[in-house]
Amino acid sequence: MIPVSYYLVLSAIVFLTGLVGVLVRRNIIVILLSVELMLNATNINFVAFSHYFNNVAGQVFVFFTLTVAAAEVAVGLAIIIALYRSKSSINVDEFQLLKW
Amino acid sequence: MSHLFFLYFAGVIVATSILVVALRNPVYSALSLLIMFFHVAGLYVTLHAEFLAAVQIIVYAGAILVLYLFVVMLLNVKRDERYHVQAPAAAFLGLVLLTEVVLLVSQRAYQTAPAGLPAADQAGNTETIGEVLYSTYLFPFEVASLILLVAMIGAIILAKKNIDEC
Amino acid sequence: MTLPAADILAILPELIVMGAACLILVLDPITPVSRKEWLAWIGLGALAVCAGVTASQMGVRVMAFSDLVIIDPYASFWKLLLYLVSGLTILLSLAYLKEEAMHLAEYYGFLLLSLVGMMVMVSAADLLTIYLGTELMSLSLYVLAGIKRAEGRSLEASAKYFVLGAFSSGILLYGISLLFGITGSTRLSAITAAVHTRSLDDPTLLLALILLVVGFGFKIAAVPFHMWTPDVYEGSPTSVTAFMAVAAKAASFGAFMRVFLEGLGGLKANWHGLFLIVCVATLILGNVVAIVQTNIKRMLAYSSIAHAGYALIGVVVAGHATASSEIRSLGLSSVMLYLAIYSFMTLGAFAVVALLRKGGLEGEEIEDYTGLAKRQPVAAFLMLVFMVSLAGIPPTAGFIGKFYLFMGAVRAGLTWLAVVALLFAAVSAYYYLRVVMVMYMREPEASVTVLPRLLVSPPLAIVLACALAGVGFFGLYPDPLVALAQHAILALK
Amino acid sequence: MSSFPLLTIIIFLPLVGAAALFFVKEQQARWVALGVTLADFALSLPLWFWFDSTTAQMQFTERASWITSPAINYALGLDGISLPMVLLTTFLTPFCVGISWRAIESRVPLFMASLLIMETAMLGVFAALDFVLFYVFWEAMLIPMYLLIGVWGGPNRVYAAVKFFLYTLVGSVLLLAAIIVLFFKGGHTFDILLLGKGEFTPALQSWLFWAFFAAFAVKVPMFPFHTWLPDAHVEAPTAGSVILASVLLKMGAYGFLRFTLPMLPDATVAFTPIIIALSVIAILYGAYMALAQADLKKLIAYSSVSHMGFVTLGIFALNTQGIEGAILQMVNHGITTGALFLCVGIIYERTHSRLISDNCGLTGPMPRYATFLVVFSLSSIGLPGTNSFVGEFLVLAGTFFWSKPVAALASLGIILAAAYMLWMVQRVAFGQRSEQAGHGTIRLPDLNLREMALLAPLLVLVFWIGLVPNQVLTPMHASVANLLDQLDQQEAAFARTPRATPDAVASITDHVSPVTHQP
Amino acid sequence: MEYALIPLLPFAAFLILGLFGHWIKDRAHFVAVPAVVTSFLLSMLAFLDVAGGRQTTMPLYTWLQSGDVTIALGLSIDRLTAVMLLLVTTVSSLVHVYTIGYMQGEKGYARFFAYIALFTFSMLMLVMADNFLQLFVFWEAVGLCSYLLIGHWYERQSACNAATKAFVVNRVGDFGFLLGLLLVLDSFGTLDYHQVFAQASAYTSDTVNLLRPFGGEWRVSTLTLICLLLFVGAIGKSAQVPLHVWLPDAMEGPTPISALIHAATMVTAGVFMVARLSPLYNLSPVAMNVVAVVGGLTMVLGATIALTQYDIKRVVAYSTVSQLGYMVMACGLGAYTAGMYHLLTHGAFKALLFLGCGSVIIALHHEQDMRHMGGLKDKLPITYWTFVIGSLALAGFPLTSGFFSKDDILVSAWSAGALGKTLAVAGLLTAGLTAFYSFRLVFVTFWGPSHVDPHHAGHVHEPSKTMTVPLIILAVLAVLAGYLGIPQFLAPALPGPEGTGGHHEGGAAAGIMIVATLLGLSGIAAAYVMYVKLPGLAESLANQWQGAYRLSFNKWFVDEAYDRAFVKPTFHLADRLWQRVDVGIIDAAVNGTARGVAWFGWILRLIQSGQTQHYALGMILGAVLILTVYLLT
Repeated sequence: MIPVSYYLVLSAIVFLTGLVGVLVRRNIIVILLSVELMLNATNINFVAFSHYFNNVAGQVFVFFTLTVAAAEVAVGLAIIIALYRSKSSINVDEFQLLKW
Repeated sequence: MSHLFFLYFAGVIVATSILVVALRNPVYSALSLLIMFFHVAGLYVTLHAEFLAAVQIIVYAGAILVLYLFVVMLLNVKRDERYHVQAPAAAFLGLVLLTEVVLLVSQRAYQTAPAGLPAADQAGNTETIGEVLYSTYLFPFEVASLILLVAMIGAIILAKKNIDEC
Repeated sequence: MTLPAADILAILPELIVMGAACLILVLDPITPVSRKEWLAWIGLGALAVCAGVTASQMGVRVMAFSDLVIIDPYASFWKLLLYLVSGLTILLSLAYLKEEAMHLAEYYGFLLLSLVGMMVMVSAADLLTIYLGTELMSLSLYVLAGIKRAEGRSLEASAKYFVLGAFSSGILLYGISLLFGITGSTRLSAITAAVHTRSLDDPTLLLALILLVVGFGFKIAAVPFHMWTPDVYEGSPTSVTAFMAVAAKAASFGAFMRVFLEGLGGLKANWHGLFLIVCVATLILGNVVAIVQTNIKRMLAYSSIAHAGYALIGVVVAGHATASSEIRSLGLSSVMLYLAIYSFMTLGAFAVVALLRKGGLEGEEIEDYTGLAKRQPVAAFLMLVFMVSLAGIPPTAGFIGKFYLFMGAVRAGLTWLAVVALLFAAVSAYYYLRVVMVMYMREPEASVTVLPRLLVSPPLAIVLACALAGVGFFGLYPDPLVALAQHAILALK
Repeated sequence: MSSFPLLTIIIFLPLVGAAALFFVKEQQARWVALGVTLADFALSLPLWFWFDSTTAQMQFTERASWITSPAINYALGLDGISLPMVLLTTFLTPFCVGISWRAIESRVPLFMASLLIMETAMLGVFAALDFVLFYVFWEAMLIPMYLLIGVWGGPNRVYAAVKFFLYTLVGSVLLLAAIIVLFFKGGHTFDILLLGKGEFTPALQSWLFWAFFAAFAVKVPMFPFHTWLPDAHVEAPTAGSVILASVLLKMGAYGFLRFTLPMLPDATVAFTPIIIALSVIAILYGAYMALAQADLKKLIAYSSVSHMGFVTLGIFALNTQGIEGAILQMVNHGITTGALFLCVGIIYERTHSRLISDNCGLTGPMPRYATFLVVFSLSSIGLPGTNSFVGEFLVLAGTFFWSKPVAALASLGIILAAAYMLWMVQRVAFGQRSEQAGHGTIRLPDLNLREMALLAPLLVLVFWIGLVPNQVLTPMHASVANLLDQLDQQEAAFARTPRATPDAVASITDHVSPVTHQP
Repeated sequence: MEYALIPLLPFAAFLILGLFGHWIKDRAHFVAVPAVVTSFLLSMLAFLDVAGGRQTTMPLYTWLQSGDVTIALGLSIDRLTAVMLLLVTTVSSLVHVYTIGYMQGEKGYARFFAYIALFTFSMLMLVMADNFLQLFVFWEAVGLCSYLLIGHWYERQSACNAATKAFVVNRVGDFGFLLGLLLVLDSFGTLDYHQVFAQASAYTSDTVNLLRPFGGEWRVSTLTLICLLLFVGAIGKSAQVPLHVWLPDAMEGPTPISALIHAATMVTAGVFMVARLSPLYNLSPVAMNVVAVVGGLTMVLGATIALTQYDIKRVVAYSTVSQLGYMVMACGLGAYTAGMYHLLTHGAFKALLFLGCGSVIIALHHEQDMRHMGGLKDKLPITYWTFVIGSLALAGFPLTSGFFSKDDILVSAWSAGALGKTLAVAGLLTAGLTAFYSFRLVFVTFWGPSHVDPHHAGHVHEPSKTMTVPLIILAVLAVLAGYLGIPQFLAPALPGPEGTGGHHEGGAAAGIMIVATLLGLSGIAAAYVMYVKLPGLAESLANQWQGAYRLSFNKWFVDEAYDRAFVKPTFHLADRLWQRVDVGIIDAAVNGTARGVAWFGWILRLIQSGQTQHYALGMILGAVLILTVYLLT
């Protein structure tokens, strides 16, 4: 029996990797990939807890998270395409019309 | 045995997730994410969440990532030459946060909480979840459907070339 | 699988709005461009029906859908407010979209779907529901923010909002997962019970708490999680900005207070100090940076940050460690009152901004308002009233809102907080009055053509009239609103 | 009569008038405003005649619930302290309309509406018996005043308007905090009369005192919170200056009388020396400032600082003469300084300059004008026979009973007042006009009928109060006595300066000899 | 009750002229003169009444009532008042008549009459006051009239300056008066003369601790303080050292005004006040001594300055200062009757001298410099002779009124202790100087060769009857006033302090009379020698005693000293305070705060870089900070 903390540490590492990824990558697609990392980390948590509580609620949550992630990706990629059309770039740090 | 599995999956997951962030080429990032998804699915199997493992592969690997790759290809994105200027600060913060989070989450022994729902481990994980989704979680399920609706139409609206086309 | 009628009845408003949204989306392709406006009226009709339903639910407190949804006066209060705000936003959009030559019936569909998300948020009794509601709201808003695709700023706003929104929801979700791990449930009631038995310095609980603060802080635009606000508010279409500034903020506050005061109420002692600091930081930053803004939407964005700071005073009061039930109810009701009043005045202000929008950038830079009082006396006067109200000067409703907040602060022994807030209210007067100054005290440039009469469409007139009436009426006679808010929080334990 | 809402009608009639102004044309706006203000004045006259000066009770009271939770009432009433202020307000507003007849040419309805809203707010401040209601009126006048200064003011008007607004707003936000604290500490009520009976610990009183002080001192304005005043006065249109000087400044002093003294007796007594010191500084400092000014309005503005110093001095002398003198001085300052601003406005209409150097030797071309100017200036320096003398005398008497050296210092202000005022008069009214180059082209017709009608009533009042001050003083007696009683009853911890009652004389002039005297 | 008309008639005249002067214009004297003359007649009645032993008090109305302070206005006529009424109405009537001629054709004719009518009213009210406050009110009111009348020719810059100066200097005096009055109110609880006097003796040992509110201890006798403070008022009004500077400048006003206000009536108000309050002064030896010394100083100083002035009116003005010094000194030495006596006689002859000056000035078309006169005695005989009579009276020539009154003062002084003797000697010497300068005036103006501007020289002629008749009447009075028994009339009303007054040492009295006469005569002789016989002598003497001459000619540099010590520093300070404190500190702090907030805003605004990832970093930074803080605490 693997202790829950193992999963938690794993998910924490993945989560923070994703988080750092959002902060350091300029390519908006990779940023979205990093967000996926964060969501996956969350999912690992839920599933692990669900397993250890021996209750299905966590798994259900993951199911919904997956759904939301899919939806986010759809919208996000649509925005990216639209942006690329108008600015020919998907580097986030080049979107600076709005500032100050 | 279970430890071995865990260590394998965990190792690959960590490694691939770092690669996702570290690799300069978005395509490679996406591909390492794909590997990571598979291993997460494997982890789910070890945790007796077979349904989720399947969904993980079908939805994430099968749909989401393909979408990503599609867009990457579509936009013909070049190699990302450099990280964002704030990368060192972000990395430092990430490390600090990591230390703190790991400290916090590992300090605590997690006990089994009283379960009000069907046990997850029993045979037929998929049926259980399905039943719960259509009874207890009916309402969120409906909301999720709306979210998908929004995503669908929203994506169309945002991505289509000319608004007045349809 | 059976669906109890009671459950359906409980979420009837959500269903109606959803139905209306779907109807609009379905009818959209088959409606000729010239008649797309009609679809908006479907939404308005739905809202009117919902208002009736929710009003009839005002007295009840029921749990539905296996305790995932709660219908109580607290939720009903927010819902009523949201209907009103959404209704006014739809009216505002009718005028605005026409001006922008955007004939998009989907727009109204998304508005209504977003509203469903908000409604789910405020009547959620489970973190899962809250999360889904938030996502529904946010996703719709991402789309709405970018709906003016022709304009780079709109898309950029959308992208920024989306990236940061996804990021923050990831953080929020991680917090929820940890909370789930600690309490074994995502039900607020279960969390309440579990938290009460936990020691206050449980490390993971602390982490979960802070991650939740980040997630919700982002939604309500509290410092330091506010930074998306100015950019997004500036870039989004004005009607969407108004909707975000008002409805999204109200719904977020509704959910936020339910989570923290009800679910995590046992940890008051832990988060009270945190919110105090966030509250003061928000007050200061919002007000101070607003001073140097030149774009009115951006200025209003900072103002909305500042107002979130004011509203947080009520949260701090309600969460005060030694708060008796009286203080708690004072704090809560004052937040609700404040956000209701804030909705009127902010919507009003955005409506004026929309009113003056005449293609290009006009109506967005504060300089564009130069001499408005001569060109458009009525518009200038309306703006004057809204600005004065935002500054919290009697006899407008803005004063009443602040007054109740400060009452709470003083009652909770946080007189210094009230004083700080008041001083920054004085600072805020500077930038609100700058708008008045530009409108009234500068001569219009000769090159600007004097418009014959105010070209105000009937829907916009209704919006302005409602906002003005709200600001004026509740400034002079806030009793009904106060009573409603106080009634609403009786149900909240 | 008690059922007839006379006060409400008086207070809100101008507001109704302001609303009506949105529907009339430019020229009509003037007449409507004049009619409304005159009607309001006419309505307020019965207050004077029906006022029962034998009692300290609030009169013409009205009370209705406004907000239930917390209980905030729409409560109005007048006593001997507020009655003169209300009448002063209703009396002076028509003059503001009158002086703006020609001076204001753009956006007349808005201007008149602002004036009328100001009137409503000012009257409300003086009549409110509920602290929140008071505060609402108190703040409500910021916006119209802001507009008055900022829209129709001089070249630097925006700066002045913003300065006025922020200065007074910052002051009054602390007042709001104090009001709320009072509510919770004073038995959950905003009723001014009840709060006046409440007892608060000395420590709390100290805090509240300074919070009140911030609001009232800025409004008065007391040194060193006065710098908004010269700017506001200089830039404001004449009507704005008149309102500002005549009524707005009084609200600070009124606040001290209505709130600080009865509610915070201990703190009042404890901090009296500080306030007195600030008052004396204001008197002398304001006078010095006035000496240094080259701008007529600035000079009068600084003289206001000096004169209002007398008012606060009198209030904090904490005896009958001081307080009655202060109230009377408030009225006097309203009339006299108002009149002086009218005078400046009249000349500004002709020469378009407020500089003393541009307005020399006016007696030649405008003898009537010069006469008025001289008389009002003399009133301003407190010449006996004019109104200000009575006020200043009573204030100084009251101060003298409190402390002789302080009174002596304050009296120096009278010398300085003579210096700056007469020097101004000498330059403006006297001297030879033709010596000034480049003024030949400006026509200087003497006062026309309208301007005469504006100044003459004020002139009459100057002498009426100066010669029969008792008529104005009598209504105050009971209220002031009551106010001092309240101070006496509540304040116990501090050794107080006895008042100049025949018995108290003994303790002021220390008897060395055993001889006692019976007057 | 009809005596209320005495002041009210001039007041009515003022009102009529003030309101309708625009229409009345040149007919103004038809309003003013009858009013004042009637007033004069009523004063005669009143005088006779009082002489018959009847004192009148007429309460008018309660002016002011606040707390325990009640002040009623009233009129009271006693012996002191009666003679003052007579003096005021007499001189006023004559001046009114004189004015008709003097101001003929002037632009402000009606205005001028209005002002002097107002002045007459105020002065009458002042002398009839029955309480301190009323005294003070009209004390200031006469000051106002003086201000208005000095500035009558408002287009003349010097006149305006003089008017302002007069008012402000008087204000300095009134400042003391007001404080004294407040101290009376504070100590006695009333301002009524009779009540105060009745209680006064009970207060002799009362003290005031001036430092009480500051925790210190500085005890001063209450009565002394009262008397001294009130005397500050007298110093201002009666042009005593050091506040005498306004009076000579006041000569910028029309000459009738100089006669009425700045010679006969208003400036004597200080003397009147001290006499009126003699029951108080008698109780305070210290105050008395101060009064006497100030009077003595003024007496000498005025005379020394008058020696060298060239402006005809200024000479007379400084002589007035000097003579006022005599009166004040007399009062200070307890010889109130002597002081009042001299006041009355001085009123007559000084008014005469001023009016005489006036007619010279008018004849020479507003020429006031003595150096441009001379040889006028044949062209202006009436003026000349009346002027000589006035000068004789001023010089104390035997058998003129001035002789009696001055002598009375000197004799009283001699009998008033050591201080009195010192002052008496000074008084004697001053008498010599007085004789010298008054006849210097006569000789330079009327004798010798003519230095008159040739433009006007041809048509210099005696002015109209309205001007000469008053001169003649006053000349008669200047002689006769000494025989009216005024001291005897006043004596019962003005008892000196115990131990002084009343008992003149017969021998000494005679001696002083002789010495004074001799000094006077030698002064006249010296003037004759220097200005008629040896015209160059004056100049050579002046060169020889250059220091003294300059001191005298430049009025002891008092004006310059004030300018340096008070006026310039005040304006300088005002300007500095304004620039440095108001603008430099207070306003700078206010604006600085505003700018600071805006600057803060600019800085914070820069954080909003527009970079999405910065925002995300900000969020995380916030979270890390919060977390760290929680972990550390």
